[in-house]
Amino acid sequence: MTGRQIITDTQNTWCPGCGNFAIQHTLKNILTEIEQSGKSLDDVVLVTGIGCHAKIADYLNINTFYSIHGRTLPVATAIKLGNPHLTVICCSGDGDSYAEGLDHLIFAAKRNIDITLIVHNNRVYGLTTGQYTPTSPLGFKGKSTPSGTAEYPFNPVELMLASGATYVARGYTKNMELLKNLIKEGMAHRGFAFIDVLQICATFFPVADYYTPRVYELSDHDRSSFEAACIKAREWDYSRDSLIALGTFFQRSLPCFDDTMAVKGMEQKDRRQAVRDLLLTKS
Amino acid sequence: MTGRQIITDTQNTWCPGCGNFAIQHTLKNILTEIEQSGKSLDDVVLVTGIGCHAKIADYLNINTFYSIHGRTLPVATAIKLGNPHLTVICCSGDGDSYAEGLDHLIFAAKRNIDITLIVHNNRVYGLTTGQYTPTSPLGFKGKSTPSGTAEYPFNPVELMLASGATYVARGYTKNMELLKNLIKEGMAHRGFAFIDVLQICATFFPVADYYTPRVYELSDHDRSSFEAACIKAREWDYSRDSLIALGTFFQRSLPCFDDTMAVKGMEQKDRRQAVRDLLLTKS
Amino acid sequence: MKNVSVLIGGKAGDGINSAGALVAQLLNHIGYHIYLYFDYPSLIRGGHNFAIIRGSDESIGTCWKTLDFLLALNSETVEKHRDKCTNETAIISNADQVKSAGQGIPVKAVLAGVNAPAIMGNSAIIGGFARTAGIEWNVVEDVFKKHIPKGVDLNLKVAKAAYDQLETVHPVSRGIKPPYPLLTGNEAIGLGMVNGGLDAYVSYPMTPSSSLLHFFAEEKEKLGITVVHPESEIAVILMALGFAYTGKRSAVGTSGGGFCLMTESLSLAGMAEMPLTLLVSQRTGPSTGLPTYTGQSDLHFVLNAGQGEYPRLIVAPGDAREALYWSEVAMNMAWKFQIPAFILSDKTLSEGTYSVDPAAISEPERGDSPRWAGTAPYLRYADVPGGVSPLAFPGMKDAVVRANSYAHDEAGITTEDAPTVTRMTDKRLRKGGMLADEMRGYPGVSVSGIPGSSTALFCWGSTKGVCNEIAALLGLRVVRPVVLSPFPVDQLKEAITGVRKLISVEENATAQLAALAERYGIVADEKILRYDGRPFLPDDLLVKVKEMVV
Amino acid sequence: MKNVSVLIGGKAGDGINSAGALVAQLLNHIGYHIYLYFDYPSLIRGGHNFAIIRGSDESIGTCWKTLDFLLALNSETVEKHRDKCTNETAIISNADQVKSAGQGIPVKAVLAGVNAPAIMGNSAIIGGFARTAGIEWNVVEDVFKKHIPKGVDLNLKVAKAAYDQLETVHPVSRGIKPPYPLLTGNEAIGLGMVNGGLDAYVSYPMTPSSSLLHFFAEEKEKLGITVVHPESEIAVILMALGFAYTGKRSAVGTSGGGFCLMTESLSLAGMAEMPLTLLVSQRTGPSTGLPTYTGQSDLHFVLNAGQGEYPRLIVAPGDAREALYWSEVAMNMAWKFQIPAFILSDKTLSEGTYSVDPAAISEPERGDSPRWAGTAPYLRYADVPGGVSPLAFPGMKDAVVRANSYAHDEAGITTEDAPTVTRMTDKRLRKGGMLADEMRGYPGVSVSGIPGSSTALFCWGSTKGVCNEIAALLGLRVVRPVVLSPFPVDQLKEAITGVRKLISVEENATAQLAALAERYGIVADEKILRYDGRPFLPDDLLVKVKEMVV
Ligand SMILES: Cc1ncc(C[n+]2csc(CCOP(=O)(O)OP(=O)(O)O)c2C)c(N)n1
Ligand SMILES: Cc1ncc(C[n+]2csc(CCOP(=O)(O)OP(=O)(O)O)c2C)c(N)n1
Ligand code: SF4
Ligand code: SF4
Ligand SMILES: [Mg+2]
Ligand SMILES: [Mg+2]
Repeated sequence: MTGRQIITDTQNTWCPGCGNFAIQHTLKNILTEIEQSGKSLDDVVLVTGIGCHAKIADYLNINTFYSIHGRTLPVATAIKLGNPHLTVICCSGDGDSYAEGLDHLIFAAKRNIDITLIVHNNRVYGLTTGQYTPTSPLGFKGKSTPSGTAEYPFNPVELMLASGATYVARGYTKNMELLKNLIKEGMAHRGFAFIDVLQICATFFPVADYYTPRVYELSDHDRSSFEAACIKAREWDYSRDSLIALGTFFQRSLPCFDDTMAVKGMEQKDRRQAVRDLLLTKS
Repeated sequence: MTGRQIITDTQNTWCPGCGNFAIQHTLKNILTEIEQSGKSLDDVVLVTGIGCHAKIADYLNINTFYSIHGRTLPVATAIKLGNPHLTVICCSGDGDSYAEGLDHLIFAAKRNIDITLIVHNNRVYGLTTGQYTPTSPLGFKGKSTPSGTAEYPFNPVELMLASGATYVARGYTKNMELLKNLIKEGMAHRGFAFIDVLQICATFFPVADYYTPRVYELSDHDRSSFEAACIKAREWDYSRDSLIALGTFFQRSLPCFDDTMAVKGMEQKDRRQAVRDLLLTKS
Repeated sequence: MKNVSVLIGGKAGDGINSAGALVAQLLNHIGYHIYLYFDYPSLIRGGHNFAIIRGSDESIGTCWKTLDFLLALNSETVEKHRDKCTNETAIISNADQVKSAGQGIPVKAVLAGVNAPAIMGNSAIIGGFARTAGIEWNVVEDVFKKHIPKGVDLNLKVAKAAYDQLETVHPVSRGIKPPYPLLTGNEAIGLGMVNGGLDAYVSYPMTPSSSLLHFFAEEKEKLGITVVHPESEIAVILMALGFAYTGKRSAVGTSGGGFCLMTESLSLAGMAEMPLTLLVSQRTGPSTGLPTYTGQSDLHFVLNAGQGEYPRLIVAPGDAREALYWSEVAMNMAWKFQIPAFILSDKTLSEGTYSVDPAAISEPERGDSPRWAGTAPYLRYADVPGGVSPLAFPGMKDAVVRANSYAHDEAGITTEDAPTVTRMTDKRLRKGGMLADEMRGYPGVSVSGIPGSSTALFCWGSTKGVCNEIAALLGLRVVRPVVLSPFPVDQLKEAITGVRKLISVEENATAQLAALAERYGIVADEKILRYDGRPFLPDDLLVKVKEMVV
Repeated sequence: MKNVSVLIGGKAGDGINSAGALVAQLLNHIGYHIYLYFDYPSLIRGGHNFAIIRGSDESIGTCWKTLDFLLALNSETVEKHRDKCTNETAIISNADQVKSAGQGIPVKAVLAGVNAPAIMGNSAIIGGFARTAGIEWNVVEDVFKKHIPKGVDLNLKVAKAAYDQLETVHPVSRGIKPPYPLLTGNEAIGLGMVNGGLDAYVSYPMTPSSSLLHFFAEEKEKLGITVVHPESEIAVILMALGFAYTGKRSAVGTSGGGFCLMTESLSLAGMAEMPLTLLVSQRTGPSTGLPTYTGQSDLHFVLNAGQGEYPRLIVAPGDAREALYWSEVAMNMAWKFQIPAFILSDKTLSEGTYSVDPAAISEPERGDSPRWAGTAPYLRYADVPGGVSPLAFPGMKDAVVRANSYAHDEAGITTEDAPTVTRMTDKRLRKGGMLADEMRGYPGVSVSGIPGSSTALFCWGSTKGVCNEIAALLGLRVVRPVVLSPFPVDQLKEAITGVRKLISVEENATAQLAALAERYGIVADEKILRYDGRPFLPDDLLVKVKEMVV
């Protein structure tokens, strides 16, 4: 399909002011550019979890797998293994990828599967009306912790670096130009691209006034240096007050899981013959 | 019970030469010392997963919760919350804590729950007869990967540092003195103590000849320095050839989950009264 | 039957749920029994939310379709619910948003007049409603003072301004009963658990169970319970088992998808004989389905979940009062038999609000296992006659307490010995027999309506309310098993004595209760099924049942 | 019936399983039908392992208790299996370990004589067995050359040395059939999947399913399949769904505990209508239970797993030949109806070895869904009459392919609209009806033994072999549903026509098949249940059945 309408007619139900609009808009622009460059969007697949973020599956007019809470990554991994020609993007939530499905995140990084993960990190469970997530600041008062959490958040950027991710970046929904660059870079990167996006939740964690004066874009940063990446990653720990770096923390090139794992398929009649041959060895 | 026989009469079914014997022996010695110091073993609980390592639950004559594959840590966390007087130790496998149950590991670290985790890291699924685990070296030939894995291992020590663990150490079953010190330190540490133990699997990954010349004990190491810990942690990545540091990489003091989370219980009649009072507010 | 029905509707984020709760309290305070149904799509702002509040002079648990009052915060509300209005329906609307529908309240102006913020707009509508219905001002005052947590005075001013602007066009007569506590199903389940000795509640948010997590998180200090919201449902159930191991009564709450993740540890609870209470609140499936709508399609899943064979209790209360009672029973049975005990709810019950007559709350007998006498060695799985081994907990002097997921001997040590395996399996299953015996002493099958009728509606759970009303109208019997496992065959057979036509009424597509009863030779003659996520309404169900009874 | 039974036993780590396989091949090569049962505890070295190899002139699927040959690698073997020996039993033992039992082979000396390493000790025992049984040396040569991957010549030298030392004390007559392929149940299931078009197998190790993972990992290049062993069973099933979404036929394999973790995504497969083939191989539960022993206690769990309602196929083959056939059928039905299709196995079938007559392998018809015609817009969930929407896959020109776990419309866009929800639920359930129709064309209920007998054994799965033998001995009918969902009521009713006594024989504690049949008014008169992890043996079952038929 060329010249397709990239946004569906489905009624959008995000809250006014929600940062998800910025992510959708960014993806729309990127998809438009892909089409304009002569490539087909038929080869693009979007995989989502469940949550506010995941509604983007209904809103983008491309192939989508609207999966279940926490399970974006294994689905996406197999889609890439099943058809390596596809460009696979995941839109996941922080509840999704940092809580319920955290193990899949670390394994996706470890395996260096060639997909791009965009975490809509609003630091809250949006769709279930505002409970703390693993990146909520210490003391966050949500519906399941009305007197404040007792848990430090973890730092997903640091965790991804420790897990072997080959592209690690952070964006912000109020810096759409950078966001677009990061997602494009992530998609261009051969291997697992991780982008933590500080996404404003207008209803349950509207912290734009906190972020905006603190964020800055990484510059003079050597993205090939793991040590430099770690230092920058640790500057802000998702809880204490500090400046917040945006941009690409780290990138390197390693073999991809899809290259090493996928076995070439066979015609069905050849498979049947292979079974017959194998049976012969068993007598 | 004082002067108890610490090893049960249950028939031991570990392979000859298995590193689990060293861990069991170490725990036995530590338990004996606890008793000798006048404390009761009635307050010690051991939680295990499923696997060769977990058989230790049958062999030690203390309170045990022989749980299921991958789920050692949430059980242990709640035991500590349920009765903060208990000393809770987990014996877990690398399949357990690094694959099936990886998310629980990171959350236990993040929460700083006051338990001690000993990972019997033989870098293989022992009981299911030798498949690769997340810490098997790249290219490991196991039953599910006869032509070698396509995945880099992750580095559990690094991952724990990134997750906020407050005590991070590595031991080796062929250095029992150090092992004993680490476990004792871990138990004395208020908070989550993580000890990755390089445990020899005599049958499926008998790498003592590899480890022994490479291991060395950390000395002149400032365990309060996160940076120093990271550098030492990264020296060996569980795949490439290098020296292997043993000892305590990192330790710091933070509030514990059990201190902040547990709500004081109530007499049942007071609870009933509380319910009646609450009902009154609802009309 | 005297009835009054009020619908309040607007956008998600407009606070329809709390406004509905205030309307319910107004009707409560003028002497009505209450039922409130809250309908909302899965989104945070926008979309259409509505609550139907019904008052009646009898105890109720369902809405009625036609409305006496329509409270419209926006014009969509008027459009969407026109079909429920009659000539009698009084419409009270926000005149800023809704043009020319009934009595309009210029909400903005009202707020400006008393210098109140926009979020107090609903108070204007409620004040207007009170006046329209002829509810005395002091009732409004009482209700606001008791049930508005912050800024009562200003809210009262707003309400009064609207109150003074409107006319009493649809007066509602006063009932005679005193105000009763109004509880959602989940609150009732929670309080029942607490009465049953709950020490710790562990849950991961999932509609329609989440409101219990929120309720407990809010009230934990008052009730003396530890509340944990961990990383996943897998962690949830294992934590609950960890608590139980230390002797703490624990419970979990979830819905279908989260329950899936708990099944492996449910089986662990079965094997290790750990007491565990579970709220499973159903919504429309399969999979993510309709997260905020109701369903009764997980009965067979809950009956059979987890590998292997072990006894379990399943109760499906029909309203808040029953929820309070049966949740306490569930907690007690979990501990009396060291088994998993389920409270099987659904969105309708969990999030619906009901009047609970405090005098009608019955207190079941406390259930617990015997305690170990203290003579070592402690045998955690002592093969005693009834199958229920005495309990000890870690920390007790000389007890070596072993929980084990493997087949094990009496001490809890792993075994592969064939005769021991058989013996220990028999022991566990024996508890199932004991449980079935025990449950004979409880009202496991409810019979209501006209007990002598030869036509019976056969239902379970939250359809209690709607079935009872239909039965009253048509002179039918209602037979409703509350205990679903162990299945109360004898009680059920007795309950259907003389029934010639058994009509199964269920909110699923395959008649799951009917299928369960078939195993015991009880066959439903007709089936009325609804599976679009919406609860049966008396009006619709009436038509369908009528077709079958003539 | 001509029979020969051989038991070989020793410690875990002694290679009992491969030694047993060689013995089986020897009997195979002298013209017998084979069944091999392998018994081992859950440990890696030590303990006691044994294999019973039975040859027969008829097709078999069970052991016989009394032994013709006992091959003892250690003295424990002689002690543990003395009860199976008669005066006729020839004992061949490792004389270094076993004192004065039957014909001893001085294994160490034999090995030393030809300079062979210790791991070749089993070849000495096998050589000794061949001589004792009078199997010609060239048969041993053929079998070793074909089935020993490394060091055949030296192994043959070892075997020959032992062969030459012993006497033919218990000659075994030659059968007439040519050697057939010997397959474990899991291998047969795997090959059936491949015949059904398998592109990708995803699995996490769990006994007794793991051997299929290992088999596929070993043969993946030959068979052209991608094999993934990921972080957990949760990842396993979601990966399988990811593959299916791209049009690749995928399958997963697990056992009860791992299957629990798959239930949430099973429900996703139901809602999103993703084709999926699952091997669930049962072991003794609940929970970790007896990991290396058998059971049939997960039938109801698999029948009802996952929240919500959606059709599923469940087949329970009775031996390797059936496994080959039905696994292909399962794969085809998964794709024909876009549903989950289960192969329900157990340890006995999965890890038992069977002769499969290549001429008896039937090839079911290929099953697949129609493909999208290519005219946009593509409606992934087009509400077509049979309910099976045409498939397209991402990458196809102009297709926007949407899989969705929410209730959705025909395009796959989320919906909360009540009529659409009803319509789409009906569509999904309609596929269940179509599937049931389709399955009427398959031999869903097997009748064997004496079809005219009025007493029937009622069983399922791997007890096929043992029930058939008992039936032959006692002149009974055997009625065995192979398809368990959709339940083949009509076929079953026909199969039990004329039965006056129906005896359920199951390896669980609650008679799960009998309970399932009860729903359809078919009630077993008697039940014989075993649940200690060991399969029924004909000798024991005979006694129990006899008690009931006299
Ligand atoms: C197994 C399971 N547990 C819980 C839920 C309920 N649930 C739906 S969305 C969600 C959280 C979403 O949070 P996040 O991923 O951060 O997405 P957001 O809404 O913030 O974009 C939860 C817990 C579910 N659908 N499935
Ligand atoms: C849910 C589940 N999946 C799989 C298994 C099978 N299983 C038992 S032990 C084990 C691996 C154990 O590996 P590890 O934790 O490293 O322990 P080890 O045997 O090496 O000590 C597995 C996969 C299981 N018991 N439960
Ligand atoms: S709740 Fe937050 S994340 Fe969800 S739509 Fe509203 S603003 Fe966006
Ligand atoms: S298999 Fe390995 S880990 Fe397991 S008992 Fe043997 S040596 Fe130890
Ligand atoms: Mg979020
Ligand atoms: Mg291991």
